[in-house]
Amino acid sequence: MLREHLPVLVIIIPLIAAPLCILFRGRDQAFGIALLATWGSFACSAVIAAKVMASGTLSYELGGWPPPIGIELRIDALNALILLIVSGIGSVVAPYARNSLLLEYVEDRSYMFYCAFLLCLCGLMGVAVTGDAFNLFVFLEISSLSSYVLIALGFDRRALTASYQYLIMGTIGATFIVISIGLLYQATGTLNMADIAQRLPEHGYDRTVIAAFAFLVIGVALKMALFPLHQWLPNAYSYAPSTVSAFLAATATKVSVYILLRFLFTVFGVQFSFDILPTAVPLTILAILAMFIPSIVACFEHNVKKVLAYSSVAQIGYMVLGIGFVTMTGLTAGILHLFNHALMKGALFLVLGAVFYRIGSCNIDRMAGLARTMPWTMAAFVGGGLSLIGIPMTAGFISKWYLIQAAIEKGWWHIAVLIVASSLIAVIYIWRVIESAYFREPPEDLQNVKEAPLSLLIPAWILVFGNVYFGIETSLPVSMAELAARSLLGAN
Amino acid sequence: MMLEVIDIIILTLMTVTVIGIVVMRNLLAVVMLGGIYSLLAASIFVALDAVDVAFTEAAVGAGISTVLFIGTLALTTRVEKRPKHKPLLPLCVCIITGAVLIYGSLDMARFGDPNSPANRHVAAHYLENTKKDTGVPNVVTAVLASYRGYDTLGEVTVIFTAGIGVILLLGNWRRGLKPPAPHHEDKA
Amino acid sequence: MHHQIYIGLAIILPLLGTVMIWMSGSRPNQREVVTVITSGLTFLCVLQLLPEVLAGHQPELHVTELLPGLEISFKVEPLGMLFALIASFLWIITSFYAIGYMRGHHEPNQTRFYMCFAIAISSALAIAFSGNMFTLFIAYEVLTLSTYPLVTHSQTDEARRAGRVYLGILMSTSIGLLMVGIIWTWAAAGTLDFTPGGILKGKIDDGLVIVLLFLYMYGIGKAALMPIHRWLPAAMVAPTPVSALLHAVAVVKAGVFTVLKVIIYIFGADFLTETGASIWLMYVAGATVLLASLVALTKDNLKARLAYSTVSQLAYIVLAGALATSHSLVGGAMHIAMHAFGKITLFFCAGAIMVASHKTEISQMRGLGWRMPFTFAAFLIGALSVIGLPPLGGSWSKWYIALGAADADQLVFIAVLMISSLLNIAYLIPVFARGFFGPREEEEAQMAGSHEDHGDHGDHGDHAGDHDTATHDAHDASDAGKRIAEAPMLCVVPLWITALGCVALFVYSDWLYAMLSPIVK
Amino acid sequence: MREYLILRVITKLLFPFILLFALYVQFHGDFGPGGGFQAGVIFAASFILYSMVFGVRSAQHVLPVGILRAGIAGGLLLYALVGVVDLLLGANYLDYSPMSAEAKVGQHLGIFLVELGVGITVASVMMTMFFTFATWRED
Amino acid sequence: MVDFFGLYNYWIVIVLAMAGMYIVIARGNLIKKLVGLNVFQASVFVLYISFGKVSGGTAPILLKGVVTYSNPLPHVLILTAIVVGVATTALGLALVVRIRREYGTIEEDDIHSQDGHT
Repeated sequence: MLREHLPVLVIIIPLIAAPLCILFRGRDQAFGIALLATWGSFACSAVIAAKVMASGTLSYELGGWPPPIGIELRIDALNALILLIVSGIGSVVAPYARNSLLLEYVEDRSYMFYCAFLLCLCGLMGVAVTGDAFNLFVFLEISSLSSYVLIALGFDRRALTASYQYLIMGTIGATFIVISIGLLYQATGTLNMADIAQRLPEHGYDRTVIAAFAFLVIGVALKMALFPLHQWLPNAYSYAPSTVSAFLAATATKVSVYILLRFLFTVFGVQFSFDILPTAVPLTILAILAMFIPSIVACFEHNVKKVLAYSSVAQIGYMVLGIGFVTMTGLTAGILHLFNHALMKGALFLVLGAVFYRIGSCNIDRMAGLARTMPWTMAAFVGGGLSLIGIPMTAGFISKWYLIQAAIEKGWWHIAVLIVASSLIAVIYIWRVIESAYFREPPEDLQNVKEAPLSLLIPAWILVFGNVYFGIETSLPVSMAELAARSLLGAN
Repeated sequence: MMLEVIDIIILTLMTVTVIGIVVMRNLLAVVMLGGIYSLLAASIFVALDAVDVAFTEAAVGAGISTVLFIGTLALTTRVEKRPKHKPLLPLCVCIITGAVLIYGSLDMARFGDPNSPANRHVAAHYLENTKKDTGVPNVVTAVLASYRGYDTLGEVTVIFTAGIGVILLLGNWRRGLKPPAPHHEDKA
Repeated sequence: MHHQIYIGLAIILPLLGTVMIWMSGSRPNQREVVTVITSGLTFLCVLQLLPEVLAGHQPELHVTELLPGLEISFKVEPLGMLFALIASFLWIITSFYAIGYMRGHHEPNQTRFYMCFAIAISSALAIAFSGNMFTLFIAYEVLTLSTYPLVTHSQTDEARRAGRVYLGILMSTSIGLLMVGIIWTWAAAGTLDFTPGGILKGKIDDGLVIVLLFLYMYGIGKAALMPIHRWLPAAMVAPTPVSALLHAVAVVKAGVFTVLKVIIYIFGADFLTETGASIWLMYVAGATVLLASLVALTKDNLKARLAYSTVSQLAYIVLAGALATSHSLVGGAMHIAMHAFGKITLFFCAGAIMVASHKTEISQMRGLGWRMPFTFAAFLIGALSVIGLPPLGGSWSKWYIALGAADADQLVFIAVLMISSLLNIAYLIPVFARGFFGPREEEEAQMAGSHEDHGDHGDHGDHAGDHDTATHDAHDASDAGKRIAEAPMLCVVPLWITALGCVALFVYSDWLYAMLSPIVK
Repeated sequence: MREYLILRVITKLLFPFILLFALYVQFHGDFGPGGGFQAGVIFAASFILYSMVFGVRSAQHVLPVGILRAGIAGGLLLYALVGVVDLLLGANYLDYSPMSAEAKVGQHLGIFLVELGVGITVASVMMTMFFTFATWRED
Repeated sequence: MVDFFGLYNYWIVIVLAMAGMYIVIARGNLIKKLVGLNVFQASVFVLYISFGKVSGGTAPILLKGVVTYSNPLPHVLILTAIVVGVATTALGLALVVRIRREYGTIEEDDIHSQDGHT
């Protein structure tokens, strides 16, 4: 009986769980509620994904009002994949949070942390399922506000400034998106994305629509930290509590990329976005800059969390590059990387959380010789790192493979070369850490550090295992990504 | 024409207020001007038949947020330092953005045009059917709570998030809390 | 069918060994027993496959398919069989040698050493048996990663720097060039399977063949084609068993092996010769042969000299591939075996000398031969084989490569072979010569000490096969620095086995030829 | 605060009326302008005024933190649960029609309930925010 | 003239919005940034509402005998947007208070210079 309500259930489970956390204070109840909620919504999204793969797009009319009168939830392969990523990472991170230092830091208010975490999850998934432009903005704001809070919980005072900067840039981005939606509404008289897509051609692509397009792209670029607009990201991710960095790095930017995809391809339509407007060229250029400049910066960073944060900016570049190809393979590559990058970054940040838990720092020199004292932790790091580099048999390799193939199909040799070149930079910054951890002597005060507790290791290893598994058994993400890419391209 | 006149007067006042905000460096005055700006916006909303919005903007923009601002001022400082560097880049950014918006506005339906797409498609449906669908005469309420109730649920969640956030960031926080020391032994 | 099991086992066993070595890390004896047993079993598994291959079958094993047309599968064909045989056989020898060496040298982190060693062998076997380019690529990368810790073994700054060079060159070439080449091939041909006659014929226009060939040849950094050979000398900071097995046999041979596989099964020899895309490669290879030999002449450090000699010997095989005639290909394949035995002997000797006398520079080895006669004798055999003089294996492979050059009427390369052989003599024989005929002032200095004592001590060390005393003595030698005895038995015996191997290969070369000939049919 | 006598008196006088007005806005929202959100803000405003004049402590005497937190959570919960009830009644989420025999009445009821939820949450959040800012002291 | 006016209205609002945005990105004082943010958003709201104005229309509260109403949808959207706006402001202010506590200042330059040393 509830089966047909799954699309909304996946949202309201965390949404109801969040206030419950507040009602039953107390660390353990909150933990239990959060755990149930995240796992529940993960289960829902798994079922949803199965249904979508089996029987095409799901549509759900909220309040029983048919779109465009009411708000519609619309889930196709792409949404389903995003749902899986967000809820999956969420359900790995939620148990991790319990034992990380974070909860001791917020002490008696740990139930509020779980509440904020659930809200963030709910917001991200809400963005992923909605078919209504303005509703997308609302849920985007839920996720953003909660992530400002979560980031500000970092131990370092710089977490506060980072969060503030994120708040400012994020709000500007959101407001840009609102402006764009307003212009679209003014042009088409509707807010339902499918409906907009339908009415835009009739209305004609006039200057209003072009302006709307511009504002949307800029706004989303701010939210997803596309290269020149990425300043907020490195600090935010490096000073946030490890749990939070892991969750956000793996999900938040992905959802923004999803918004970009959805609007470029579905709402505005491929024809307008790429034939009428020369969007592909600037996107590709920015993507390539993003692939290199942040990576190079990462090579000189000493705070490993920052290294990873910069690398995240670079990875966004890969996804945008895939989008910029505007081909079946390119989109598949981009969407695949969305999935794979969530796995690898989640794993790496969780590992750093475990490191921080033991040695209270993520500095590359403090981590020297750590492999001897924390073998499992560092082994997990190596696993995630190899995936990030794109070594065969890891998830990272698959997306690189598709990306390069897309470049070759287009005959863009230079791009193919650039892709591999940039992944070589990844070798450098990952290897700095590995070399320091494996082939250097630990600082004398860290001679006898203990291995991280299982409660931190297991989640990290689950994700590492995911990296390997999806590097070998690629059918699930690849098929979903291909389906998504086809529907995106077919949407015009 | 009456509307236009009021409109222009208020808009001019708003412009003056904004200029004041930009140039002034006494934060208390700035905050007050911010409140006044909201009030003016509210009055424009009235002029544009958006009574509910006006109501809210007045209560929130001029009321609550001003109070919060003042509370913050009481906890921090009241004077802004003189900006050092010449803000050329921001200026360019804003001018470009504004230019794009104005460019976009060129093809907009003219102000108040009853036949603009915005005022027809969905909106018309609301105006026609609210009565028989919900029996609520205030269409805004009907749309807010029923047609787009899900949005409002999100809105409440946003407020909820903000509340939790403020408590989490400020509420009975032990002062001078230092980050916990790294753990050298397992605890459960 | 049951041969698939052996393929799987051959690759899995070393990994299992790795785990067991890790578990018995604290107990050296158990650890080394495990190593030896694993190597033995692995060799047996490989041996099980031999009759099949000789009978002309090619057992296959399909593991999984990552993407359509992109699967992990293994297929045993003569070339791979040969490589697998060599690698797994020499692993046994090397494990014994390694035990003697590592103990005699009191190396740290021995557990990590043996673990990585086993992983490296497993990946080398995976390379040998790989059924398509993709599988090979994976194993290739694993090999690189697993040998990196061996290079940086000592964890000194120098070792770390060498490690960076090693990893930097191998990784960047493989990801930056080889992977692009592979993806290109895949995009063009739709498959990556190793198929006789190649898969690219007609799939790609002749102009681009050169580019693709370039991607492959310089992508396979392990083939140490100049100018990307720097990693090999750098890798010499590793303990000698590593240099011996990995950087004279497994790793570098994996490189040239891949080169041959690519030329034979991806491009197809005829396709290359038709398009003439490999002309440039011949010249690069020829140049490498000569240049590397010349550099070797200038090196005083024995291992460095051997490393450069390896570079030049590898270039032989690349040259053979580039010539792409039936003779040259078989010759190249044979040279993998011949050079493997010859060079590993030389490295063993170098290691033995280092253990016994802590001497690394050739100039210090004057008269050392009198103290370590067995080692030096074996050195001579290995040297002659590498130079390519009958009755030693090396002569055959060079002969066939020369024939190949003649078939392709690229006579200039016959000259190249001649000159390089002379150069080989010039840089290998002096080592031996110093050992016996050089003036012996060092030794006189020692004679001033206790001669007869030292003499019968040497005897004792030689006859009693008990390696504990031997290492013990070697150790003393290092402490006192004046009494130099023959290296521990565990070092001497293996190097003699390989030396005799060189002779055996000369005698049974026809059998080798018969086994390899199918690859060019 | 002793000296501002007039202020105190006026506040005392105004306070109930503001509250009343808030309730009016809350429950009359479907007919005239206003609704849960505005009502909540006004309600909060009345208490803010009160605590400005008589001090936060006394205000918190009336509304202790616990109640406010409950309100924050409760309002949202009420809203969300209305939707769940609809689910259980076999309709789509937030489709109020089946909440009563006649669809129209159901809608009306649903709107009333969710507006109430909005009002509660908004009021409690606004007050909590103010109290938090007001009670936070630097040291 | 009327036609020009049809856009003039939008334009002033746009200029106001940009002024707000200018304050946000150009000024270093954290509180002033937030005020700017409010101005920016409020102006955008005005823009939205003007989309929904129907000349001769009245507030969208159904009454007997009234035929033209202004468009209710933008009003609803803006109601939501206002709430989001105040929520953001409140969080921002809370952050400012904490920052002031940790750094003793709310000027961006000073904060950067402090972190430069730490």
